[in-house]
Amino acid sequence: MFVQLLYLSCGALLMTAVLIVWRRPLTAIVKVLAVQGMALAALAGVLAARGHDAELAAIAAGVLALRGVALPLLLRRALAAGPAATGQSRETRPLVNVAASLLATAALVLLAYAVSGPLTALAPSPAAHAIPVGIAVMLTGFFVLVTRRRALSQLAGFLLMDNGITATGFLTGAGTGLVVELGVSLDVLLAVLVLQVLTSRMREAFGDTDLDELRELHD
Amino acid sequence: MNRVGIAGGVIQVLLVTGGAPLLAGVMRQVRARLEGRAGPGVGQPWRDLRKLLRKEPVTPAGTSELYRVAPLVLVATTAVAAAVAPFVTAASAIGPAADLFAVAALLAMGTATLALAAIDTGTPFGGMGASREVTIMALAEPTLLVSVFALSVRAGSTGLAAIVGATLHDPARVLSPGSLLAAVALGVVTIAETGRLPVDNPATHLELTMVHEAMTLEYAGPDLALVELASAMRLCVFLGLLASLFAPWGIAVSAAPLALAVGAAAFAVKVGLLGAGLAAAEVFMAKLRLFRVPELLAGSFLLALLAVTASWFLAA
Amino acid sequence: MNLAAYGLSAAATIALAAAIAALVVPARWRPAVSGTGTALAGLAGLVGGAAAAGGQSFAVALPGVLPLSGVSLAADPLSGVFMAVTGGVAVSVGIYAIGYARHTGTGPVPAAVLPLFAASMLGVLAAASVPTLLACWELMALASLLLVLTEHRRRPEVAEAGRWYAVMTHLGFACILAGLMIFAAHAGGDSFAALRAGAGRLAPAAWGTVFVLTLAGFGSKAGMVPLHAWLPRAHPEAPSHVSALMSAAMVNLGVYGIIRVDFGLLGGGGARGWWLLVLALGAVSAVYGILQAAMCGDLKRLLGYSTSENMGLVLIGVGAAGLFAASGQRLLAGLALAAALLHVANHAAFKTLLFLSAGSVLRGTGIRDLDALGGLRAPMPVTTAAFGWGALAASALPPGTAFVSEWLLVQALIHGFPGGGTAAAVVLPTAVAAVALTAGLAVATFVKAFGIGFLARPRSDGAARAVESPVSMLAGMGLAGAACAVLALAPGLVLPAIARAVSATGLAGEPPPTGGGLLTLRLAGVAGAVSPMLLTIALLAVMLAAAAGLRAVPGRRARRAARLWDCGAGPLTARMEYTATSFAEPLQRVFDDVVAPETDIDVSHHDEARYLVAAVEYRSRVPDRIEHRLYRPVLAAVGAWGTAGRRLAPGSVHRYLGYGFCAVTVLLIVLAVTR
Amino acid sequence: MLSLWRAIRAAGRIAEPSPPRPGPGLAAGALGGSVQVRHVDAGSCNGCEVEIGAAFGPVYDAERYGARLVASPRHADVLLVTGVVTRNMAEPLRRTYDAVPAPKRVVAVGDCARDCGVLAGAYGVAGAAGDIVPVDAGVPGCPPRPEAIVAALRELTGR
Repeated sequence: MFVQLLYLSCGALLMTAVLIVWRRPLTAIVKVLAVQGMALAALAGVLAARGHDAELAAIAAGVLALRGVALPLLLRRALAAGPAATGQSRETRPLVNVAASLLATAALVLLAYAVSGPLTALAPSPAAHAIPVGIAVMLTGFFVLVTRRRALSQLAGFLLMDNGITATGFLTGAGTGLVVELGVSLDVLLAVLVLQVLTSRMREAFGDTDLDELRELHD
Repeated sequence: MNRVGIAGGVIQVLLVTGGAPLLAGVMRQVRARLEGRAGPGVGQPWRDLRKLLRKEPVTPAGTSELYRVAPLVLVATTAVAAAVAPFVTAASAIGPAADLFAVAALLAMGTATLALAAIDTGTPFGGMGASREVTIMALAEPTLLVSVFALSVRAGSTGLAAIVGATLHDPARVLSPGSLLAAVALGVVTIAETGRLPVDNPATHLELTMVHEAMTLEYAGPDLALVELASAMRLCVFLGLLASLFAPWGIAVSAAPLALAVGAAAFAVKVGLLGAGLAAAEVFMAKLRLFRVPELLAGSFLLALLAVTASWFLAA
Repeated sequence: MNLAAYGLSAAATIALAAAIAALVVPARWRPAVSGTGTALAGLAGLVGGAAAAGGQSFAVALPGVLPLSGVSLAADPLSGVFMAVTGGVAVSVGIYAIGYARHTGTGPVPAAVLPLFAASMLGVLAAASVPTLLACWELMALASLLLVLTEHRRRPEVAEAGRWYAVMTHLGFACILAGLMIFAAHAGGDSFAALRAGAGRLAPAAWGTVFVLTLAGFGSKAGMVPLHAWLPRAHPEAPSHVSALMSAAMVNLGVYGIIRVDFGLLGGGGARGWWLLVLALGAVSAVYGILQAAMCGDLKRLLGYSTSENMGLVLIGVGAAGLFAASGQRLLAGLALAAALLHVANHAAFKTLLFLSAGSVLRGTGIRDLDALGGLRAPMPVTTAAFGWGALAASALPPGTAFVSEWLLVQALIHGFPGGGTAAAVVLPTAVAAVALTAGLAVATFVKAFGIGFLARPRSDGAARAVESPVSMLAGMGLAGAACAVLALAPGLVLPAIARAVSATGLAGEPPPTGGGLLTLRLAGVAGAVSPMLLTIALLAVMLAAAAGLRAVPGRRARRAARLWDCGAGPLTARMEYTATSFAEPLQRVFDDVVAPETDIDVSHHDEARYLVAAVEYRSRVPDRIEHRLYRPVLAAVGAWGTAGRRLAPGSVHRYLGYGFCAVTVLLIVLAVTR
Repeated sequence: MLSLWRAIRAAGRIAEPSPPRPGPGLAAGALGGSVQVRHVDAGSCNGCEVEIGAAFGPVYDAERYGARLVASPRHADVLLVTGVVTRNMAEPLRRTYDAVPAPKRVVAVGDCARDCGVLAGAYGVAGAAGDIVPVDAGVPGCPPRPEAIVAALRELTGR
């Protein structure tokens, strides 16, 4: 039962990662990020309930509050203030076209499965078997971070990566300490706020947040 | 090849043939209601078919026998697929004659035949529809087979009966990530292969946006009736496969008349619900540009691949 | 001497006799003599091969026939299967050649070489020692080269294709030679028995070298990407019956070599990585080949690429078999190998049929370009039916032949999944996806080839003036078509022989991997069954029932002929039809990044105002990208070396003598040092 | 998504209650409650097109009586002809009529199609629809009201 719930939340993590690569509208990406935060919280919660681990439960609550609710809300506001207002509410032309990046994601997932054998072998437990999921989400996030143009979808990639790392931490059983968790989440928070300010300023300046056009700021 | 199989197979073919137009009627009715219209009623597709059967068949100049036989082939492939698939009973009618791959290949066979017939007319629209339909089918094939792969990993066989039996034996399996991902992937394939929104708009009148419709522009009378019946049956078969593979409850395991009746009723209810849901979802969708369709299929392929790997690494 | 031996010796004698006869008889009789000889030789080979596949094996050593080491021949079920396939192809090709050559006219040399080509292929299969194998291989290569060059006087592009073919095939020969020599040197003996015995003594490094060299050599003959470049060039330019013989029989020998040497003699062991390489190359060949075929507008070039695709599928099977054998799953290894062998037989049957009917189209219309064909069903009904049946067989749809073998292949891949560990869990799904994409694209390709090429209305005068071919050609196609039907509906007939061949490699599962009688194909050990025959019967039954139902409708009306619906405007002309290019356009867009099509648009303006467009010219072609990216640089480098080397030869005799002197002295010094 | 759903909920059923069914009509027997319609604009001012569009729209919802617009005359039982038949459209109209499989009916929608209306005798006019193809029924009006078009269609479907 526990195992099934655990794996279901892992499946949700994977699914949401795929959707972030797949969908173009930034609002949809933000929604998916919220769902992924909840899935991550569920993962932590299941592990906590299984190990009767109070600290982990607290972390789960924190994850839910931060990644499931707070960050998405902030992102939505950044979106409403920034791109959406100027009508760039879609990831129009990523560096790698969407179909190709989906196939690349497939390759990344296979890679994750291939490399995480040793990690799983360390402590073969149901949770350890799901480690590849965490790594796959992380790699996917990295890929999104690299190949997207819009500042906000790049932030989405960063969050994806972060979720992947956290999930891997939970699954290895090492567990990211409460402090670490809070720290990471907080600097993500900071990043979002900075982005929000930046986008609004940039919109006033250029009316666009296409990062390629920032190159012109050199000279 | 046993009594259950024979009885079930016959019932399934009759059920799909008779029920498919009703399914289409239900879907149109749901759509009409959501658009604030009254709708022609569930029986309308049957009225259309009855009328078409009485109209005069037309042979356009310069078409060959293939053009006349194609509707028959289309209906035959779909009907045989309906006979071997585990809809009412898990025991297939023609013994171990076909598994999930055979079903997929049969449906592809129907598509290819209709495409050839469309090319045979020599009209530009026919060629256009054929080219698009075949392209979409070719791109949907990997998703289809890989998600079949994912399902068969759980059952240890690609036999339909085996897969359904395994799920019946251990219902919790349906809630494993592998099976859920496979379900989504197969859902996308169903939409692509049966020409529903957002891949193709079954109600369009613009030739330039057509995929399936463009291939049938020359058919009239009984030929057209067969083509439309076949495409309705095709949708019914795909939805039925989804239903039986992921919610196989109610499928008869014995030849008792009661069990078969229950199986038939369960099948009708499941497919009806799926169809209504699909029609309702279509109201919220717009058609994709033809060259966005590959993105959709690539995504579904990724999901299918995830399903396979998940069913291996996350074997609950 | 048993039936197999008799068959082979008969084949050799008939071929020689026919070759000599074809040289001496008057030109009027030449086609008949050469064709009949080929057919009879093929028949003998078929009988002998069937006997060998049936379990009669033999081995003879004829010392003194060849200098240094004599000729040693043998036949076991494995070579028997391939012999039967080769013979069968030769039979229908020979019969077809009678009419075809009479149409095109044939010189004495090609007529004499045709039967020798068939015999040399049988010789390769019967070879039981390295020298014999190499000798027959070279003979086969030369024979096929001569046949490719048949029409080089009429068409210059033939000469270029021949050049490509000559270079590639001899590079391949060099690889095989080097590989087998290294193998023999380490194993201490050049007979296959000695090689098999000595395979254990090979160091991993040597093992790998031999594996890679032989894989490259045999793979290039099998049209394996990236060594396929000769195939889509040579096949279209050769006369069609020669294309059929090459594409349906000769490429199989590449697969035979890989199975025989790398599987049987090298003992298949070694690291799984090597077999992963084979599987990956197979997958790439399959997808790339069918992709190029789908874009291709030249009927015979399309078939050539499709050969590359099918050999890719076979290599996927071989690679999977090696993978399973290396990880101890003998039963599945047997299954995968059986799938590969069955696909070899199926491909031979339908590719013969397709190439022969393509040749019949070429004869009737003089056109290979699909864009200019069309509307052939009325003037050439039999050819159209033949090509249609072949296209159905090639596109892996029931009741086609390829469906059965690809079904077996996928079954093997799927059932290897659970036991294979992480590597299998990553590789096998990808392989299944590759097979699936190949199957889907194959459907698109052959719908295009058959629909655009044969149906609709003629798009050129040549197509409009098409005439049906003579009886002998149709008979050749008929035989191939019948073979397709048998293989498609009753694969149970050939599976026992294939099972014997599989166990003859000494690797795969001892129990026959498949069973279930003629009708049903039931896998032993793993659950899975399919029955093409029953499916076909059911299809026909439902079609008849539906037709009867239509007749029974009360108040039905008579069928009326009407003009095409042209939207009320003027009549539709042939220029409005979809062509092969426009049919493939969506796929070309989807795979834009893979195939990298070249398109250029010239817009010419009026002299008065450059706002008025006089004409827009659009050109688009799909080049073989691998050829561009891989071969052109190599060729350029070779050219540069050649020009550089010219400086060594200024034409002074003293310089040349000096080269010789330096060489000798250096050699002596080296000997002195190493001593 | 949600907003659309709310809109659907708010709108509810737009179609007006159907008037009483007409008596047995032209083709009720032959067509049996199902009429596929192909519309031919033979030279109209597009007033009738607007009304036809309204007739098949949610308010009048001709589809509830079994009538449906189709893309090809091969699929059609009924031709809706609008406008005077111009010279360039006379032959296409004939071809369209030939392309429809029997049994077939032709309905002239609007005064122009019935008797050339105000354009009678104008340059480039080949005549009314009835001069080119056999017309079975006409819908008067310039343009006719959607109710009239729906009533004519109901006579054909017999529902």
